[in-house]
Amino acid sequence: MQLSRDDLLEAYRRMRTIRAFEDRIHEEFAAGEIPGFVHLYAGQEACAVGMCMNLDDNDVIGSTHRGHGHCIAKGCDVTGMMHEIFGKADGLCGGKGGSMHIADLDKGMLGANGIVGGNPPLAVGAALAARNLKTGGVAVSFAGDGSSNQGTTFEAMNLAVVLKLPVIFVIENNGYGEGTGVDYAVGCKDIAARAAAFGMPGTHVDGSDFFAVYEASREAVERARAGEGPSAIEMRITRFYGHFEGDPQLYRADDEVETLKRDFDCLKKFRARVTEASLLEADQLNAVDDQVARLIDDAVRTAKAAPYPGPDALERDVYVSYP
Amino acid sequence: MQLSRDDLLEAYRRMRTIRAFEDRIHEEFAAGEIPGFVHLYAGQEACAVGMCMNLDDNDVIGSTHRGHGHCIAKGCDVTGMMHEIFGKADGLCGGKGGSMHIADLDKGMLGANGIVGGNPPLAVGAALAARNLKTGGVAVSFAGDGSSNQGTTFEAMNLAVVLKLPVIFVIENNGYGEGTGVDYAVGCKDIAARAAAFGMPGTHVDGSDFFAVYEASREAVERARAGEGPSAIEMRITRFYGHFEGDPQLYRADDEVETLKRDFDCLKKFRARVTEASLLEADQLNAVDDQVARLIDDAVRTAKAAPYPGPDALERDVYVSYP
Amino acid sequence: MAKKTYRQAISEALFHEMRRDERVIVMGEDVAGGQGGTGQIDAYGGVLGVTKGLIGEFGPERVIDTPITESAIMGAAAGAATQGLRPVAELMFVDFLGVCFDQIYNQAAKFRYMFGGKAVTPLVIRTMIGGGLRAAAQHSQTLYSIFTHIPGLKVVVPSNAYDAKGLLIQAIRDDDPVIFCEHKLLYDTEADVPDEAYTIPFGEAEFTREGDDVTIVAFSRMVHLANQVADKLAKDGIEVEVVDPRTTSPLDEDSIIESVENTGRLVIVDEAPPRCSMAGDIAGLVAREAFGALKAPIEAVTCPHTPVPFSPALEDLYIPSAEKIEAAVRKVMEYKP
Amino acid sequence: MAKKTYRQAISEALFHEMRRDERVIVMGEDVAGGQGGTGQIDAYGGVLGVTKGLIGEFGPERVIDTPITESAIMGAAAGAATQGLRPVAELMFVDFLGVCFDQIYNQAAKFRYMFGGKAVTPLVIRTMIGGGLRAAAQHSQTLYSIFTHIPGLKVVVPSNAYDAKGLLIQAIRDDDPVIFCEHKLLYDTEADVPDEAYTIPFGEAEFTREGDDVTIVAFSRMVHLANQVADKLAKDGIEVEVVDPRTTSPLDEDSIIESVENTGRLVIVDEAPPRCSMAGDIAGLVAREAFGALKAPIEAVTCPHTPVPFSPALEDLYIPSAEKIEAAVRKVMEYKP
Ligand SMILES: Cc1ncc(C[n+]2csc(CCOP(=O)(O)OP(=O)(O)O)c2C)c(N)n1
Ligand SMILES: Cc1ncc(C[n+]2csc(CCOP(=O)(O)OP(=O)(O)O)c2C)c(N)n1
Ligand SMILES: [Mg+2]
Ligand SMILES: [Mg+2]
Repeated sequence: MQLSRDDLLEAYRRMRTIRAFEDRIHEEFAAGEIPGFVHLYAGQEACAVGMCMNLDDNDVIGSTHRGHGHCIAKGCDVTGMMHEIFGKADGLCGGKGGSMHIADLDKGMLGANGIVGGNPPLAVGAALAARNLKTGGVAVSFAGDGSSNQGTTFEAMNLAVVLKLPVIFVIENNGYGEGTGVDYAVGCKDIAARAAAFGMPGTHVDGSDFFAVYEASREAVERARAGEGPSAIEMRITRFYGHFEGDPQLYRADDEVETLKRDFDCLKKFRARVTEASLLEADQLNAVDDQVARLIDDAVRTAKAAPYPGPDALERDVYVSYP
Repeated sequence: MQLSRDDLLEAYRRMRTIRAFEDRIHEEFAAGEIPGFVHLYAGQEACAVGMCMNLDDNDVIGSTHRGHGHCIAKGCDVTGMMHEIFGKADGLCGGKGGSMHIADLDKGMLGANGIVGGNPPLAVGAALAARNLKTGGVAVSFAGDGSSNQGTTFEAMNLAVVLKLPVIFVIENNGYGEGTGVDYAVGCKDIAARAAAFGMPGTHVDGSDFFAVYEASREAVERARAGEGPSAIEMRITRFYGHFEGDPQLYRADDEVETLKRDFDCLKKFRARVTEASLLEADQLNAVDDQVARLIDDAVRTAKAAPYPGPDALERDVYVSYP
Repeated sequence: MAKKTYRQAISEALFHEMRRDERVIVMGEDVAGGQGGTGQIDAYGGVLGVTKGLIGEFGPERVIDTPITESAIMGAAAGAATQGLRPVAELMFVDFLGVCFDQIYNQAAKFRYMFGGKAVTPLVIRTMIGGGLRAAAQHSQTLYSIFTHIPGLKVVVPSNAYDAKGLLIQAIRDDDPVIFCEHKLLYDTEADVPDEAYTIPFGEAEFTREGDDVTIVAFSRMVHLANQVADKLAKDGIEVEVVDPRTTSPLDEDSIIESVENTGRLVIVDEAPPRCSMAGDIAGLVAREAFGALKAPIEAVTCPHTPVPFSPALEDLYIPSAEKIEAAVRKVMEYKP
Repeated sequence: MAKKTYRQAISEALFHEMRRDERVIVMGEDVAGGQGGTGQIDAYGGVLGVTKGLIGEFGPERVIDTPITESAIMGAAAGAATQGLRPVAELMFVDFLGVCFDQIYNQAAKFRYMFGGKAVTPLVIRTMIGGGLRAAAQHSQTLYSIFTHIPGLKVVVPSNAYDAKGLLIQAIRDDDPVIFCEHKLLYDTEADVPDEAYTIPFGEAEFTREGDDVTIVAFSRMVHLANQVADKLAKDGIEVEVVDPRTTSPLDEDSIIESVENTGRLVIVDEAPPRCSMAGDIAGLVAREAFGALKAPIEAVTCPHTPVPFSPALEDLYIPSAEKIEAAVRKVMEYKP
C-alpha cells in the first residue's frame, strides 16, 4: 500500500465527484434537460479511480459509452464535461461530442466511445506510441463484460501480447450488457481467464473495493512500465442505474439494485475502511462531499446558462488542414 | 477405431486425390495455365479427410482460401473443381468463383473463403440451422493459425458456446500465416487452450496422423451431434508449398520443407500404418494412386478444352429474384 | 383500417411471418433483452421495443438474444440462411456496420454470384438509421448508400408505417439479402395499416404528391419534409411531385425518369453526407436518362460533409430541413438558362 | 530523371519519410513478412514487395509485422496517431475493409470533429484496389467510394508512379487520416520520378490530355484507358480532355467544372459498380454546377452492378475497357437534343 493520506483524499474526491455527477445527471435527464443517450457510471467509481490513481497525464486511457467516470478519474474538467453533456459551445468537445464522446487528449483521455469494443485497439495504439516515443507512459483500455465478447477486444489483446506493449485491459464486469446477463453472454465462466489465454496475466478483483482495485492496477501498471507487457484485470462491480437513462430495468429483480447499493457501494466501503483505520476523519470526507456538491451545482447552473454552438461550428474541425 | 477397410481405402483415396490435385495445379500454375491466386493444401490432407470421414452431406463445412482439400474431402466433384479453377463455364461455380470461392451447397460445402476469419461465423450459422431445423447435422469451421487471431473467429466461438451449437472449430496450425510464423503471431503458446478459454473443450493433435485426426474429430462430432455443444481441435501440420503459388518462401529455412516432407507426410504415414498393420495391401493403395492420377489427368485435359463463360453470364445470378 | 405506428407495423410484420413460417427467426442484441438477468426475459424486446413479445410466443430458439458480437450475428444469420432458415438479424444501429460489414458485403451479398448461382441467402438485416435523437456521431448515421453500392444487397428505406409492414414482409419472403433501414424518428409516426399480411414489391416508387413543376426524390424520413414543402408550395402555385423510391436497391428508375420528364426539374433530398451518396446516384441517373427534359440544374439537399454533431443546435442545422428543401425548389423554379 | 515503377515510387516515398521523421512507422501483415519463421525476416516486404527493405533499415520497432488482425491494426494505428506517431498502416486488399471499417470511419475519421477539434490523427492507410489479376470477388474491388462517403477521411487514387510518390509523401505529412489506394495493375507501370522527396497537394486534379470536345473524368488505372481513347479519337478529330482528380476526397471540383464548362460534354470512367459511386458523385456535381454548359447527357462507364467475376473471360468484360469508353465518348458527341 503506497497511498498517502492526500492520495486517499484525492481518491475519495474523485469517486465522490463521479457519484455526484451521475446522480445529478440522472435528475437532470429525468427533468428533460439533457439531450441524447446517457449511460451512468454510478456504482463503478472504484474501478476508474482505483486504476487512474496509478496514472498521470502522460498515460492514456480509452473508454466506453459509460465514460463519465473514466473522464473524471483521469482528471478531465468536470465543468467542461457538464457543459459538453448539455451540448454547449464551451463544453469539453465544443458540444459536438456529447456524453458518448467526451475526450481530452491533454489529459490522456482518448475518448468515451459509442462503439462497444471500439477502444481496445486504440489503447494498444497509444501503448505503441508510448513505446516508440519512449514516453514512459502506459495505456489502459476500459471495457465492459459485454464488450469483452467483441472481436476487436480479443484482437487488441493478442496484438498487445505479440508486440509486448504497455497496455492494461480492464474489464468492468457489471453483470449486464444492456439487459443481457453476463452469465448468458460470456461463454466461459471467467473473463479474466479468457484474457489470460491470450498470453498475459489476468486477474479479478472486487470492483467495489477501491484498495483491491488499486493494488491490482498498481501491479499491472508497474509491469507495463517495466516493459513486461500487457495484462488484464476483471473488476466485478455493479451499476446503480439502468443501462441508459430511461431504462426501466425489467431485466433486474425488484430488489437487486437495493441490495447492491447496500452491500456493494464502493463509497460506503471506502469511507468505512479509511475511517475505521483512522486514515482519514469523517469530517474531512464530509468536507469533500460539500465541495463536490457545490462543484456539480455550479457546473449544472453554468451549463444551463451557457450558449449553444453557433452555425459556424457546424462545418469546422472535420479536417485539420481545412478548418 | 471404427473404420472399416472400405473406409480406410476411401480415406486414402481422398487424401491421395487432394495431393495429386494440388501437385498438378502447382505444375499447371507454373506453366501459366491457371489464372488468379492459388493456395495449395498439399501436406495437410489428413486434417480435412480425418475430419470429413466423420461427416455426410447433411453436415456443413466452412473453408478458407486454402480450400481445395476441404472441398475434395467433403465430396465435391473433382472435375468440376478443376474446371472452376481454370475459370470455365462448367466449373463448379460457373467460373465465377475460382480457387478461392469453390462451393457446393448440395455437398454441405459452404465455400472456400477469401477472407481470413470469414467462415467461422458462417459455420455457426449452419449449426444454428441444423439445430432449429433438426437435421441432425453438424457444422465444421476450418481455419488456419493465422485466422485464429481474427476477431471473427473468437466471436464465432463465443456465440457457439452461448447457444450451445453443434459446431467444431478446426484450427489447422501449419506454422505460418503467409510468411509470419505462428510463434510470433499467436500471443499464447497454445491455440487449442485459447479456444478452450471460450468455454468449450479444446485439444490438439498431430495433423499428419490421419488416425489421430480422425479420433479427435469423431469425439467432437459425436459431442456436437449429441447436443453437447461446440469444441475445438488444433491440428498441427505443415504445408508443402508456399503460401500462394509463386511464393519464393524466403521465410523458411532452406531445408525446412525437405525435412517436413520426409518426417511429416500424412500419406506416407498412413501407408506405413495400414500396410504394417495389414489393414490394406500396397497393391490396393497403388491402384488408388493410378485411378487418382487418371482422374486428375482427365480433369486437367477437359478443363483446358472447356469453354469460358459467355457474356450473358456476367450479370446473371447476382440476385435470386432477377436472374 | 386502424391507425398504427411504424413500430407496431414492423412488429406485426414479424409476428405474421414468424407464425406463417417456422424457418423465420429473429436474432440480435437484446431482441428479447433479459437473458441471464434476474428479472424478465423479454425485458427490452429490442432497445426501442420493436421485437417485444416475440420471445413469449416463439421461444428462445427462434428469438435469439446474442452477446455483443455483430460479426458473429451477421455471419451466423448469413450462414443459417444458406441452410434453410430465414433469419431476421438486428444490427441495432446502422452505425455499427463497421464491426461486421465483411459478413454482409463479402459473404452474404456475394454468395450467389461467387458460387455460380447456387446459393440462396434469404437474410434480412433490420437496422436503425438517421439523426434527430441527439445520439451524436456514432449513432445517427444513415449509411444506406454504402449498402446500395454493393451488388447482391437489396436496400429498403420505408418512410411510413404502411410501407414498413408491407416491405418487411416482402423482405422476409424475399430470397436475397435485404437491408431494412428503420428511421429512429419514424417509430411513433402513424398510418393506416391493415391487420392482415400484405407485401409491397421492391423497386416500386410511391408518388406521395403529384405535380408538374418540380420533382423531389426523397428517402425515409425526408419524404415527410418533402410532402410538407409540397403542400406549402402548392399554395403558392408551385406543383411539386414527391417520389419516394422506398427501396434504394433495386431502384425504380422508371418512375423517377418519368416524373422528371414531366416536370423538367429535380431536387433530391437525402439525409446523408453529400459524397458518393444517393444524391449523386439519382442525379447521375437523371443527367444520363432524362437529360433532354431537364430545365434546370439538379439540386440536392443533403447533410454537410461532416460527422453528425451532438449538440441539438448543430444537429438541427445538420439534418435537411423543410426550409432548405423549399429554398432548393424555389431555386430550380427560378433558374433561367 | 529516372524511370521508376509505381512500386518503386511508393517504396521511395516510404524510405524518404521514414528517414526524415522518426515518428513515421509502417505496420501491417507481412510488411516484412518473415517474423517467427525459419528463414529471412524481410521475406516478403509486403505481399507485392512494396515495403521490402524497410525493416532492414528501420528495424522491427518501426516496421511492424502484425498478426492477421485488421481491426487491431487500424485501431492501433489510429490510436498511435493521436499520440504523436505517424503510422502508415497497410490494409493489404481494400476488400478487407469489412473486418476493420469501424476503426477507420467511426474512430479515426471522426475524432477531430467529435472531440471538438482537439485530436490530430495523422494516419495513412495504404491499400490495394482494383481488378485484373483474376483475384475474384473478394480481392478485386475498388471501394474508394465508401471511404469518399465518409467525412473526415481523405482518399487518394494515384494513377501513375510520379503522382504516387508525391501524393504518398503528402499523405504522410498530412495531419488527417488518408486512405491511399494503390491499383494492383499499376505497380509495374513506369514514369519519370525524381529521386528527391516532393509533395503533390490534395484536391488538385491533373489534366492528362487537353481538348475542347469532351471531358473524361477518370480515376486510378482508368486514366490510362482514357488517355488511350483520347489519343485514338484525336486522330478522328475529337478532342478529349482527360481529368485525373488524383484525390476523390477532397475533390478538385473547380477543375472538373471548368473543363465541362469548356467542353459541354462529360464521360466519367470509374472501375466500380455504378450505384452510389464516384460516377454519380461527379455527375451530381456537374449537373448542379455546370448544368448550363452541358450539351449532352452525362455518360458513365462503370463496372456492372455485380460482384467481380473470377473467370478471365468475364473479368475482361467486367472492367471498363477502352472500347466502352470510346463508345461513350462517341455517344455524347453524337447526341442531338
Ligand atoms: C458495436 C456496438 N454494438 C452494440 C452497441 C449498443 N450497446 C451500447 S452499450 C451496450 C452494452 C455494453 O455492455 P458492457 O460492455 O457490459 O458495458 P456496460 O454498459 O455494462 O457498461 C450495447 C449493446 C454499441 N454501442 N456498439
Ligand atoms: C481479412 C484478411 N486479411 C488478410 C488476408 C490475406 N491473407 C490471405 S491468406 C493469409 C494467411 C492465412 O494464414 P492461416 O490462417 O494460417 O492459413 P494458411 O494460409 O496457413 O492456410 C493472409 C494474411 C485475407 N485474405 N483476409
Ligand atoms: Mg456490462
Ligand atoms: Mg497457417
